[in-house]
Amino acid sequence: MKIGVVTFPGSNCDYDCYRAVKDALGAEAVYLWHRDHDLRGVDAVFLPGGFSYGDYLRAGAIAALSPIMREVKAFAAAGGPVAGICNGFQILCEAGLLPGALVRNRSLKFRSRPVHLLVERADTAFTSEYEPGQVLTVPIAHGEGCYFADPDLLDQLEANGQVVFRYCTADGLVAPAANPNGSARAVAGIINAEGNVLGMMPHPERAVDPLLGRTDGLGLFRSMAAHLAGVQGAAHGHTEVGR
Amino acid sequence: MTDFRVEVRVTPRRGILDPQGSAVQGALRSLGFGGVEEVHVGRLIRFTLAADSESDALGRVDAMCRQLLANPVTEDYDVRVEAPAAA
Amino acid sequence: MTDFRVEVRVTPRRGILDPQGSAVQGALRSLGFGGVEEVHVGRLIRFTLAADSESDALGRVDAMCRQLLANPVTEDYDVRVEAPAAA
Amino acid sequence: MSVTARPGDPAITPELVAEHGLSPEEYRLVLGILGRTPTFTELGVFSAMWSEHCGYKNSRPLLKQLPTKAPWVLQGPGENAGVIDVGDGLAVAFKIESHNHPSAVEPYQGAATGVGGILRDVFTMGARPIAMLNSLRFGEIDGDEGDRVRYLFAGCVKGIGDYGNCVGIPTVAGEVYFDGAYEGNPLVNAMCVGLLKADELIRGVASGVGNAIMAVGAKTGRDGIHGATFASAELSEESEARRPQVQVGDPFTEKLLLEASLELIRSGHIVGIQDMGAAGLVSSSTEMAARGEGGVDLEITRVPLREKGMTPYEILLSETQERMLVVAKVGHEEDVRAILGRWELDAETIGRVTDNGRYVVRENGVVIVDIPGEPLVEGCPTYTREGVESPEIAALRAWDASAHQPLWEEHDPTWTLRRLLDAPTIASKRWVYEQYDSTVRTNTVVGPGSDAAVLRLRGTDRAIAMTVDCNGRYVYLNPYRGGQIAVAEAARNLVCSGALPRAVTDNLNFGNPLKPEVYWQMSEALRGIGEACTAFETPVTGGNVSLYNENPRGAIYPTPTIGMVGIVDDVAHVTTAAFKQEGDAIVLAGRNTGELGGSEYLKVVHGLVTGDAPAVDLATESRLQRGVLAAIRAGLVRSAHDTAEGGLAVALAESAFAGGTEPFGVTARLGDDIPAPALLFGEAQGRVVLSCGAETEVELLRTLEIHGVPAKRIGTVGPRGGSFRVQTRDGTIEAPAAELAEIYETAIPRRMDGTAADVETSLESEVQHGA
Ligand SMILES: Nc1ncnc2c1ncn2[C@@H]1O[C@H](COP(=O)(O)OP(=O)(O)O)[C@@H](O)[C@H]1O
Ligand SMILES: [Mg+2]
Repeated sequence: MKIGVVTFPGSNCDYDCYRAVKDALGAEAVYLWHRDHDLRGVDAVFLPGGFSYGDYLRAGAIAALSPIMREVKAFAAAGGPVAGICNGFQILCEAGLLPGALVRNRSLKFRSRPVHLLVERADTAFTSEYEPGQVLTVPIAHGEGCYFADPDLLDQLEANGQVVFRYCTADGLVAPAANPNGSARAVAGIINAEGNVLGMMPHPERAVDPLLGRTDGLGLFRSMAAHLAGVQGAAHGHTEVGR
Repeated sequence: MTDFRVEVRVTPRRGILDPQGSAVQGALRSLGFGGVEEVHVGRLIRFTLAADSESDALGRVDAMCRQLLANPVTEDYDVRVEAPAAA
Repeated sequence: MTDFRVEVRVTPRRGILDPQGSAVQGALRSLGFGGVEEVHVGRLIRFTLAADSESDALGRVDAMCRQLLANPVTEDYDVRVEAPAAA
Repeated sequence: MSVTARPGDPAITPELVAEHGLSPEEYRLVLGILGRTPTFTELGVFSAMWSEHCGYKNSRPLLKQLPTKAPWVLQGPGENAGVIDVGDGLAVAFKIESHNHPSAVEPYQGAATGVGGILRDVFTMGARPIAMLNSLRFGEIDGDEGDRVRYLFAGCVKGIGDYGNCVGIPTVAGEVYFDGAYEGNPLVNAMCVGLLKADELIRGVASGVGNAIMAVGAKTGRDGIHGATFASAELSEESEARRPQVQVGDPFTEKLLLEASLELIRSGHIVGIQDMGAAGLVSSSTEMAARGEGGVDLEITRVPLREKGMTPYEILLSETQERMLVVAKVGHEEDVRAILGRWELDAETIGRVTDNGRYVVRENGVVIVDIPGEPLVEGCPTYTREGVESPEIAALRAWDASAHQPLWEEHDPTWTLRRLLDAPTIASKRWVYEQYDSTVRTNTVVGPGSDAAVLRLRGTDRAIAMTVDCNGRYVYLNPYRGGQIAVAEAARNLVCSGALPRAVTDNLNFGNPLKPEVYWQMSEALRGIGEACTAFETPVTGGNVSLYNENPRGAIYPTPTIGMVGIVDDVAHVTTAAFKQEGDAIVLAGRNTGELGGSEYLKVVHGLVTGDAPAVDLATESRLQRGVLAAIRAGLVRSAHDTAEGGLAVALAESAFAGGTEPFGVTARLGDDIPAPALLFGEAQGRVVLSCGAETEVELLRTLEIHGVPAKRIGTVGPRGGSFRVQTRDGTIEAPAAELAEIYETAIPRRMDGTAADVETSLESEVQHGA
């Protein structure tokens, strides 16, 4: 299993993602360079957090146009798992791989703190290791994390079960006071209709080590590993049958 | 080829919450400026563009807006192109 | 009292570093848009203002710019005030 | 070489010399060094290099009082940053730097570029920055100048945050004080800590004849021209008029520079690298030349420019940010360009290293500057002045705490505690540090909100702890004691986190040194700092001097900020200030006194800045620190928090509040025969509030006793959401902990959120920074 982490100019959580994959998951991790034209045979792609191109103009807008994103789009279209965290989520929205947009926090301030997340979907490639309704504690650190979509789109996302994480209180209550950035319907993370592209503002890769006080992010990495193992196992089994 | 002066005005789409606009309105009020309503804060992008004609320039700037300068999910834009005073 | 439509355009002061402008210029170039120079990114503030006259409106908006809407250290601004079509 | 004056350059007149901040005697030295009249460009070069900022004219002799050596110090003062060995082949580079004057003029950009500068100082040592800290001082939020204070405060915090967040370095600790003494002259000190392999240390030298000197990063514009001399003169109406000098930061380019620099340093293609900081190209190129004992020969027209028509004078003195000077080995220039190109950066060869020891600048081949390098860098005259204590301040020390009359309301000390928890200097700084990404790079074991920040050293069992501290009011009332206290408090904060203090970087913020009272404050404070650093075995590895911090109303409090780094031997020893468990015993290590001088209590409740600073005894303090650290290492301690502003009552409250969403209750009884105000709110030094499991109480007390530390159990941690109750002989504090925590948490947001200053800040940063 090989997982790629894209480095755009200005990415700064690429290292954290890389370490999480390597240390916490024990899987092979490789960096992918924004100018590259191939994904080096990876089984899944992370678009990490940071300030790609300084977040100038709009967060993620310029990175969405870089050469590697053409490959990421093709990979996603073929069903490959892609996870965008923080700036990565912004890039996915700007690139049209996920619906909606991330705009400036309602408070107009950058916000860095641990938040609680309600797991709305525990049956995706990214969340199978969680329980539905589980409450996670994961840090956020962003200035433009307010999720926006028009009401029709939001209804559609909810109807399709595309809302994966919502901001909530410690007891799992979705309440305005627990929403750190004013996101519509407290959306913290969504998935595409096909179920292989995830975007989320909080940073699971910062919650994988007990020494740093939190491990709730581990489930996301383990879910992906389980998913990939399943896919590969299935593929492997298939060839065996064919033999 | 002429160097046109281009101005792109990007504003929050009508009906979208504009927390910055409300914050500015509140701040203006607290500074004693009354009678201010419907405040919206947007982005202004200015540049010069070498183009054959005004319509050539307009067409290209519109493409720029669609591809990069504005996000259709949240923003509206309008474009002004001006030929140099004495070309 | 009339409701004037006000538009304030704030841009980085001439000569001052405008990293956002350079980033946009670079991105436009990489999208294949040539002939783009001197890109600057600023902000646009629109609102309505109840005022007695255009000059009253202009005077108050200028004060707003100095106190809140623009930073005189790093930015220039200009103001447009428009009376409603049929007042 | 013959030097040609450029056509159009102004003639050198005594007035012009004076405008460049050179005294007639200094100018005579210049004439002696050159053997002729300088050109205009040369005058600019001398002026920058002999400014206070670069030349340390008034502080160098005083700095000799500071200890700088220890076996673990790999690099002491004189380089871009100090470096200490932290074991396992790892080293830590760290330094603090002020950006006070730029921040006074334009808080957002001033603070942001301060962060950028100190980051470059650290990564040009070959160290990867792993943490940022900041120390801030503003006027009174609630005062007459409140609007301006809020604007400065909001802007500085946002500038620091936006810059560090974008580069991706966690901001993990800091301090903020509000006091009228800083009105009009805020202090913005930023500290950076970086990690490197001990054998990869690189220095800012230009050596090897023929090696290429390359300008890297942003193109040069007219930013901050003469910033170095600007930073060395008092703020006045006139400097308001010089506003266009503001530098704008570009953290995105900084991030690229950081990555490219570290790659370059490891590549072996370069021999030296240096930030173009204050006084830009001049100081970076001359300092590199002086360290390498060679010379440099620059062609000014090769410097990439952002603006048209810049003169050599402007190019040499420009302070455009995010630029560096790299010395590439002969024949390796293309390799250097390739690495930089990968990070979207340009590099231009602008000169060569020579062996004639001269600083030469040409314009299209014509020599316009030719100065012997050594006297230019080292020859700045230094001054030892006569210091005299201000009699008014001396008189304040005579104030007698035992004659102090509490207000009528103080019969209920709960009232007093509420006032103190609501004081912005004491209140929670969450509003500040939640604007800082404190967890990026995933090393932050303890972030903001405890006594010191702790970062793990990946691949080892150890960690490093860091803090910045200085109570300027103490230094004002008694500079010698105040200097000692700043060091003692920093060390105590590290110890409370489980670390052994190791080394110091200091930022000396003072007024105009030509005033005898200010000079006296400097020399006394440095004497105190030097003695304390010796006592705690924390040598000074570098720092920064910021003088002329005055406004028309007078000098700031003398504020020698101490940045300190320590080592946690085993991450299992990491300890925080927060109480952990209901039923734990609360133990006070150290002794209560009747002191009240210089306290936040006197200022907030009585509007008084008076009395002597609290007494410190370095031997007692060392014993306390050794005892507490021993107890922590023995696993006897669940929380540790030093008492500081607001005294014991505030320390207990902070430990109760720090543990998460719902604060712990507290039941404590203080039997000392000391009046309630001093006992609860006095700021006696050398005290630490500890908590431990009931079963380890006896052993904890014994361990402290063995180390000669007076200690006693004073109370018990109550249930979450319980009552906060501290009883003394003449009055009891009693209130729901949640109610007190609410006051503490909302004090700053209530004064800031939605104010015009806050909104203005959010608007400005939008244009310049994306978001
Ligand atoms: N400007 C700041 N930046 C980051 N953290 C800060 C800042 N100011 C205060 N803090 C954090 O808030 C906490 C309380 O600060 P302070 O009251 O100065 O603590 P102490 O008295 O223990 O030094 C500390 O953890 C400190 O690091
Ligand atoms: Mg402190």
